[in-house]
Amino acid sequence: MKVIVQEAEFDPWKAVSEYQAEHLAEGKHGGSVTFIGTMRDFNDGVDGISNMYLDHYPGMTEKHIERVCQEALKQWDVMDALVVHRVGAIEPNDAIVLVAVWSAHRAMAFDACRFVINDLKHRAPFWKREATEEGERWVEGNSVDAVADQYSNAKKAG
Amino acid sequence: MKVIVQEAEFDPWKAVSEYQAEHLAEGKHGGSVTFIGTMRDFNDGVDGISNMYLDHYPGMTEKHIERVCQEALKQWDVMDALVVHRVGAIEPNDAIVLVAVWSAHRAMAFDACRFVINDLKHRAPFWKREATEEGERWVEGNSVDAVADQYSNAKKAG
Amino acid sequence: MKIAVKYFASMRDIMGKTDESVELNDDANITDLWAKVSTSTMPENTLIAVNMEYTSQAHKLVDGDEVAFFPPVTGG
Amino acid sequence: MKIAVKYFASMRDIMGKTDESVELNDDANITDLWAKVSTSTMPENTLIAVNMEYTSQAHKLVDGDEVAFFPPVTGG
Repeated sequence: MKVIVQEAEFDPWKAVSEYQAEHLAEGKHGGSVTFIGTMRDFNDGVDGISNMYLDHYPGMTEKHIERVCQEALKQWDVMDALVVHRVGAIEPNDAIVLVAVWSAHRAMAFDACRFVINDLKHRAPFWKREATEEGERWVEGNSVDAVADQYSNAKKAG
Repeated sequence: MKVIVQEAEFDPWKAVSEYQAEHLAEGKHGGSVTFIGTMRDFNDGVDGISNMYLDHYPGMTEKHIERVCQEALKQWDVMDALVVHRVGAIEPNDAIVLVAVWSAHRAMAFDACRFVINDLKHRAPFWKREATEEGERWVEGNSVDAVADQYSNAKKAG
Repeated sequence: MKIAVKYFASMRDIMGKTDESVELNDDANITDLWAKVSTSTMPENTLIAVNMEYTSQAHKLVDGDEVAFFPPVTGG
Repeated sequence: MKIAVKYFASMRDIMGKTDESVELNDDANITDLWAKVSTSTMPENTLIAVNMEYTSQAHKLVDGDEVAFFPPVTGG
């Protein structure tokens, strides 16, 4: 299990591919589920977001995400997990977050990956500041995604 | 949207990365969810599976998966989807299937990806033949995953 | 009418062939087709496709249809 | 006792600082700490961590604790 919080840009597919080659035993995991969050150039109806600054609480952020991953490994039949999260200045189309989990069975991989990213969105100490055409603003909670989560609960694909 | 059924080995992360660079508009999707199914060297309690042959119904397989992807694009707020599925001779640790979906919001990406891979497992005309130490055998349905799905329904992470 | 029949996976072992061409009376359905190609009952869980779409045994055939019989799928 | 206090995101703008060191009586809790650092009521939805773990206003502090105040998180 590995949690990386970094300022540097990263290629999420390269990261997950390299981690698997280094850390996963061959032929033992049946499925891996990966979530990649990418910076959009719009948010909450505001277009033309030129860039974003992601603040965090150094130390607590890593500790919190590590605990969540450990919980996921315990709660589901998950073999390994990798989380990479950017902080600092982020440009549109940059990958912000990668959550990858490996399991013998796909349903558990989906559940565990979703559990980690949901917790990360709602509990890990990160804060977004966006630069719009009208100036800078702190983003006020993941409201749009909360609505999407609710929608999802009513419409689960099984 | 693209559906590829092929005999050749493939690198799933390279495939999804290249597809995104070619087909997805920059800064418009907020999340992508990827499922990668990998060949294990055990199945249904049988160890030492040395290789596998994946039979399919040429024509119907592609047609069926394309229809399922189109359904996913319609049912959720999904922008694009990529499916790559191997057929023919497959070795342990090979990627068998890749399902990648892109959406503005993560909950929809999770639901749509899960919908596609579940249908693909239960409805797309593929058949596995495994070579074990006792000889060849046709695999009899995705029973272990059916159990895992059930488990997952009772324990949804939201 | 003429029907193209295909078998996949364990259904190939059961039938001893991969495909055949069958001559049927007009108005025949899948049940009639099966009676023509086999003296055994259709294995439980057999899946049926006509022109690459899933269907049931009651499906009425037309000249030139492609019919496939196969066991439960195991992809992914 | 001595408490290290940190502020993040919009809480920095509200407090006008990023961190400070506060001297408190023994047995003080988070509510007492807030009363010491601000004359306003704590903004609704403020999250509190002691030694990098989430906690509530009733949490009793001990010498050397690190306390952080911040708004709802927006990662991912």
